[in-house]
Amino acid sequence: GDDDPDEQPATDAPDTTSEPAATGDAEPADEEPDGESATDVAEPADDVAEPVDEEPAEAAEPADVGEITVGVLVPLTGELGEFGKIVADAIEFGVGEINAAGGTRCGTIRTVVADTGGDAETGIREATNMIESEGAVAVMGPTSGVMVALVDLAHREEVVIMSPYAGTINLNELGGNFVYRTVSSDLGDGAASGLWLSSRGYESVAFLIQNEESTISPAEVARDEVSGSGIEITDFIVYNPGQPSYQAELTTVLANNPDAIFLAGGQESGVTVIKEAVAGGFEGEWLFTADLAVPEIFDAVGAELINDKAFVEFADADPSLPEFIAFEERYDKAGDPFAPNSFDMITLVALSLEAADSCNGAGINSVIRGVAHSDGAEVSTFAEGRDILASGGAINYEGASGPLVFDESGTVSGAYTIQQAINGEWVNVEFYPASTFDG
Amino acid sequence: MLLLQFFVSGVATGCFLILATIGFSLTRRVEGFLNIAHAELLGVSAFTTWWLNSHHGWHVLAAAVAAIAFTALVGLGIARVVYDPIRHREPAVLLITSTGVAFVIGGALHGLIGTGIRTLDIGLAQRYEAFGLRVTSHQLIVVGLAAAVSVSLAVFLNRTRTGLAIRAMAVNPELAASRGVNLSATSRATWLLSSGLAGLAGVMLAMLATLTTDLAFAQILQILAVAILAGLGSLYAVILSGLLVGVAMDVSAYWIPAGYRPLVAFAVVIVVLLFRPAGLAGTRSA
Amino acid sequence: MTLPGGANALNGVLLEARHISKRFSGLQAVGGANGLSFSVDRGAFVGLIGPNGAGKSTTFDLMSGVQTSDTGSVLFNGHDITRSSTDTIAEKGIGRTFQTPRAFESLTVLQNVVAGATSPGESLRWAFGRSWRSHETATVEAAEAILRRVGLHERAAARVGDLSGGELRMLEVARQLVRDPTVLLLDEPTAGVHPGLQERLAQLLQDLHRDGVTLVVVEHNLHFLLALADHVLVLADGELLAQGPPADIRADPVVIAAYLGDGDVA
Amino acid sequence: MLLEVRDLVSGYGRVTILHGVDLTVAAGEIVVVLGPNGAGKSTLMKTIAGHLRPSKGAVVVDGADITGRPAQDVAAHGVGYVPQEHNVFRELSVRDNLRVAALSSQGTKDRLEAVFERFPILAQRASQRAATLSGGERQTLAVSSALVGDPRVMLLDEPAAGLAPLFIKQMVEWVRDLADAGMGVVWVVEQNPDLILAASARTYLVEGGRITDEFDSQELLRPGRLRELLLEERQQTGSKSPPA
Amino acid sequence: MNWPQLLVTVLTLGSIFGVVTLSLNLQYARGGMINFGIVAYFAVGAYTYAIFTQPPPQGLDQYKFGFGWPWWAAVIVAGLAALVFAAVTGWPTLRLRGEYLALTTFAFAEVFHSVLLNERRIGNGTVGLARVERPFGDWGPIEEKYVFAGAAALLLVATLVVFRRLLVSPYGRALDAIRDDETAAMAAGKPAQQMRRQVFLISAVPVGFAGAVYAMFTTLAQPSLFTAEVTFIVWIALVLGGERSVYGVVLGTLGLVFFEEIVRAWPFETVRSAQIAAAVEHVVTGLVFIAVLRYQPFQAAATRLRASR
Ligand SMILES: Nc1ncnc2c1ncn2[C@@H]1O[C@H](COP(=O)(O)OP(=O)(O)OP(=O)(O)O)[C@@H](O)[C@H]1O
Ligand SMILES: Nc1ncnc2c1ncn2[C@@H]1O[C@H](COP(=O)(O)OP(=O)(O)OP(=O)(O)O)[C@@H](O)[C@H]1O
Ligand SMILES: [Mg+2]
Ligand SMILES: [Mg+2]
Repeated sequence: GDDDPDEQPATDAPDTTSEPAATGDAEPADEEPDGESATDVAEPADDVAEPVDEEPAEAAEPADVGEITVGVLVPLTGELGEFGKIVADAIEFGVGEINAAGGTRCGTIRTVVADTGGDAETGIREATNMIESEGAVAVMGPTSGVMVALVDLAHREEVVIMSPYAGTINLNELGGNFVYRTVSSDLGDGAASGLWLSSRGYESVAFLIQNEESTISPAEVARDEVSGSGIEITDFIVYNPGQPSYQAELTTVLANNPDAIFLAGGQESGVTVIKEAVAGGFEGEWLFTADLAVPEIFDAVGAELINDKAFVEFADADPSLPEFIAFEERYDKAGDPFAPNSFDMITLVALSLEAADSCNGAGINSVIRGVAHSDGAEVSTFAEGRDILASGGAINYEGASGPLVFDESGTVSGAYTIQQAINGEWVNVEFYPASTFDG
Repeated sequence: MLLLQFFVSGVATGCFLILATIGFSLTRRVEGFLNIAHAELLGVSAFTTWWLNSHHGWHVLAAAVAAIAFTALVGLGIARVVYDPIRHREPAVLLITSTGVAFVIGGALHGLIGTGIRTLDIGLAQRYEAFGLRVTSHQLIVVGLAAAVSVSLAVFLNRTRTGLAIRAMAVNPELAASRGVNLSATSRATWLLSSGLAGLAGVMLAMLATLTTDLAFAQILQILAVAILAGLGSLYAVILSGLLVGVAMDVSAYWIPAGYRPLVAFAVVIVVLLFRPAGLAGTRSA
Repeated sequence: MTLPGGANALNGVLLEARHISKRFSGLQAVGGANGLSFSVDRGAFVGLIGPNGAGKSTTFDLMSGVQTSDTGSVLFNGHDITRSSTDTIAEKGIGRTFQTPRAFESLTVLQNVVAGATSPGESLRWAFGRSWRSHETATVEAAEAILRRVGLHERAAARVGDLSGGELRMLEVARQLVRDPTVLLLDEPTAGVHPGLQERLAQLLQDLHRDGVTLVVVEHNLHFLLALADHVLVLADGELLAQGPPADIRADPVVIAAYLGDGDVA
Repeated sequence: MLLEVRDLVSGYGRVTILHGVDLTVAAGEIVVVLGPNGAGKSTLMKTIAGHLRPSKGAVVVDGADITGRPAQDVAAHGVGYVPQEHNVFRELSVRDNLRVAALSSQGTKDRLEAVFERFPILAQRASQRAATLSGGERQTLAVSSALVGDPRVMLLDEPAAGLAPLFIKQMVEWVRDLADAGMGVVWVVEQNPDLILAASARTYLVEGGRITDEFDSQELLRPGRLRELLLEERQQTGSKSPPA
Repeated sequence: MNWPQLLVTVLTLGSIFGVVTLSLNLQYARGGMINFGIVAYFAVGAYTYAIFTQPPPQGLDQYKFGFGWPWWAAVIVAGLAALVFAAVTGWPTLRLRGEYLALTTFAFAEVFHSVLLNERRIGNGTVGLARVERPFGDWGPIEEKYVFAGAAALLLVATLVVFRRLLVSPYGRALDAIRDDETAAMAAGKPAQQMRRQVFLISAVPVGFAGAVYAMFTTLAQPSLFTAEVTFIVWIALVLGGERSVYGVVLGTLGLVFFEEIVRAWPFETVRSAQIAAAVEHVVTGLVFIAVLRYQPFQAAATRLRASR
């Protein structure tokens, strides 16, 4: 008897797949991900962006609608709570600017904020709530695992989801339609790390990788890069976080005594590993990943242990960009990791609402690529963009985190910074602009 | 040699597990249920230590003693308010209630402490080398404490009046009362003791690890593994089983990827239980 | 189960223990040096007595599959059941009670007795159907009749947790009676049972005996047992100390020294 | 009076089992409690021992009113109790069972030695878990444990159930010795009453939650008297007598 | 508050988890087996469904198998896979008792989780399998989410009916006897081992189905969805509902999911308030558990429900 209920809708199933296609030609491509179709996605989407310029004034709804809701779905608890807060704060700042400038054509922006704790199921339930009950047209800020879980929901509900830090390579395939990110893929991180490790003249390097998608895949890229340049990889250890001590993981690393350790881990495990490695006699250099790129690390570890010897690699805005400098002047926490990316995210959404012909997710989705990148006028704030759009022009948003060009998977290519621990502070020592990895 | 080094770190891992589990096992034995909130008590103690040490500049020893005492009292208070009124109910009800308690403590800790990492204001561990093997002062402290706690608990339970009363109450509280055991005093002693042991383990956690509010609860799985392997309610077997799990986990890293360490812990549990269906201490036949 | 030969017909050996033994860490509970051997004739009423810790209950355990003999074998109807599981042995027709009553706590008194019987609805194949219902009605009737026989009919709907010590013991017996066993092993059926009820129990056992049920009864209450049994086995330290008709046993000086004391109890 | 029970009413939850029981025990006296199954004998013991709270009446030990006090207080007033069921600590060894019982008194070692001397079988089994004892061994341990605590009043609920005749004799002897030294004993008995009756002074008959009669125990020992009494009682309870 | 949405989520998730709780109830309350690794059977269902419906690997995929079967076939296979998994894990563990069984099953689940996490050829490791097929579409005027919720509820009702049928039969009584006292039950001719095994296997099947539906719901099969926390939640639901009654169990599960949803239904408009709410939510959840277990409202409700029938 268990199957009877399910059989009925079976006949309806094909409808589901064809239905979202109504919103954009891009959709069917998702159904047959056979490699080439990925490129198909980009073109129609770009096409969609163009007609927008022609009919900007044709507002489907009156401008005095009052409020338009966007969801902020970030981890406020759990391992990534720290980052979730940075993102949510930066979005809040962006919303403040937008509303101060009079809000969008669809009304002033209202945010609803929820904590995922990094949990995919919670993410789905909260997002559903935001969309169904609060009427959110976009959901911003999920971490990788949650983001992946939301892809289908985004398509079903025709709501845009965006993340400023979900680097997962999974999205390299899943993203592109309703799903965007203002950060580059993890693969770029790996490449940058690899480049840096290869350039230091080490003879041997050990890899200590926290058992997570977002750390393993870039680490594998880095490993290929490093071993490709003839450096010996003494260990490639994937460990589980949440342990009181990581002695077992460190045993062989310390025995092999490499010139450097590439540590791709969270703060909790990272700090313990660093302390235990140094206590265990390790005197070489370190390369950390984004999670450790915060000043608290110096307190937690003891600055003297890592001064001069430690480096950190993370996706970063180009600090020399005028847009970033301008942002930094307005927002005092602009230097926090992913703050510019988050600001860009909300600004893009707001501008897309201006450009679209309807005040919903489908509208945003149909224009966002064009807003982010076109032959139009370069703008870097909401107010500038809105004015140009209102006068019928096209815009090209240049974000605080970079120029923001979405590729077919809705991902931007990014730049990377290497910082060094000097006197208890992270100091820039190297910058890899996005162009570094083009070849 | 490398293998021996793994063994050394396994012993230290095991000793931490012993410390974390022994109080849990005591509660299981006397109160008859798996007190999931035990793990959160580790957190209470760890953060109390941190707060006194890093925030108020107490010496770490003083902070530790205060934290242990505080945790013992917290444990006792929870028992009075939450567990006592539902004592007569099935163990499953108490177990789930303790999960509720864990939520409350976890949420409160999170509310008070917030995200981010915390470390004690103590120096880096000292390193000692002998016969080509390396140990740190922290590892030695953990091992020493585990040994001391195990021995004194064994002596306490077997040689002292309170200890005997605790064991009697564990088996049959009604009869114990008729044999003159003061139930409320004994229960109080048990909670103070088991929570105090959680406190001690929490101090060790603070010493070894980088604290986050989730870290303490992350230990519950291994605590369960060790407790079950020992044979629930047996305290001596906890020592053996803690060492077994610790050594197996760490030594396994010699052959298989470290990511599989938790798997090893539980594989050991499965294998042992298949041969000894009531745990290492098991006297009950299937 | 009634035998054509009528009451007390001895049609040869029904249950036999051959050199069985059981050892618990360092203690030979049953069997002594050479293993314990004895046999029970079909339709017999055998008393099994002996000092505390002699191994009587353990012997029952070995015969009913609750524990497995270290050596030797147990034969029932000529079949080796030494290593059979408790439930298959029970299905073969050996019923037993436990010295400490073991009731099913979550069932009522009546359901406890009904659960003693085996219903076709207990197999997964039939459970979903309804064909077991008629059988069920019959079992419930049988169970009610048995409850009346052991004096528990008024408590049929009670939770077993509410029973007094003596009532529980009668329930233990009732649960086996509903199975119509060929052999019934009773472990101290009168312990804690009031003398009035003891007489009723004696009557019941006599009836069963007359119906041809083979009985093996462990008892310290010799008033009760020796009046009923037609053969007595005396166990001491796991070994057979003596056996014979009740009168001989009562007079046996060895038995008196090991078990009875002055002998005035019996 | 060492133990005085006045008009005791008690039961389980809303079910009242005892409907006003009066009973007294003097120092040095063994009183027997007889009655059919389910009459409320165990309920009476449990209530005196503090495992059940009476809804009415009083329990007085040596002048101290202990009505409704928890079991541990009752024990502290010198009342020892051997329940009918669950009367040993199953998971503890025989020796630890006895040690717990001796907790509240001095000279544990000597007391244990005395028990082991009286019942060598317990000495043999000293480190065996109580759960694995034979039925009779367990009863022996239960009674021994209660006696080790040196109580002034002893409540024994069917202590001889499952005991071999030889053991019953030893146990009666021991209890008699202690009673002679001033202990008061309430002994609930069903099976084999003769031995205990011989050692006791008075017998209470409990039926339907009331004391329906009181006898001189020696009188009950007259051949046939007990049987007469029980038959009479059976007619009272109205059960069908089995066909002879 | 958007009640239809709230109810639809409660119905969908409540039904999915309700099936799992019911199966646990059968295993525990009737079979006397504490399965603390129930999440593994759930995960087996979800992964099986994902693997059997997904296309063969390509691009960055690390998984090795993808069969592209129709969804209904994959659901059936998910149930079977859970059955097989139960047979494999039950074979060595079922002779254990009580909490030992609990922890061995728990250990199995952890081992399984660890394998999913580290063995990337099964389901892409930590990444998991995304965009799992969600078969239902709008059904006439009825929106897809209602159809989906209805399907989930149907699975729950079907499970309930089948289990109840089993439990009111003598089979159920024999199970009770075995749980109460295995030795005594065997002495009454009950094949305890065999029946326990049967119950363990039977109850795994709906869990497999529920896992498949859950994979559809989340469109994801990822290790992080199948942590011990799921086991805890289901157990909490079971105990909240009062583990002796099937209605209580269902009510408990629905109540728990409802509670989880209702605390989320309040929109927080600022980061600060959301942050406070996140911490408070844990505390409140914990307090509610404690209170519910103390006063047992679901159990009482279930008793009334039964009495009124
Ligand atoms: N699991 C066990 N471990 C150790 N010893 C045991 C175990 N089970 C039984 N014994 C011992 O085996 C002996 C025989 O026990 P059994 O129960 O068969 O005696 P019994 O003849 O029935 O005595 P009683 O008349 O007192 O019931 C006892 O001395 C008992 O202590
Ligand atoms: N826990 C309980 N809850 C409810 N009723 C109970 C409980 N225990 C006993 N009873 C009932 O109380 C009555 C008296 O029981 P009690 O145990 O006092 O009898 P008893 O005289 O000791 O009998 P026995 O000689 O069989 O031990 C009986 O009818 C019994 O069913
Ligand atoms: Mg016996
Ligand atoms: Mg009684």
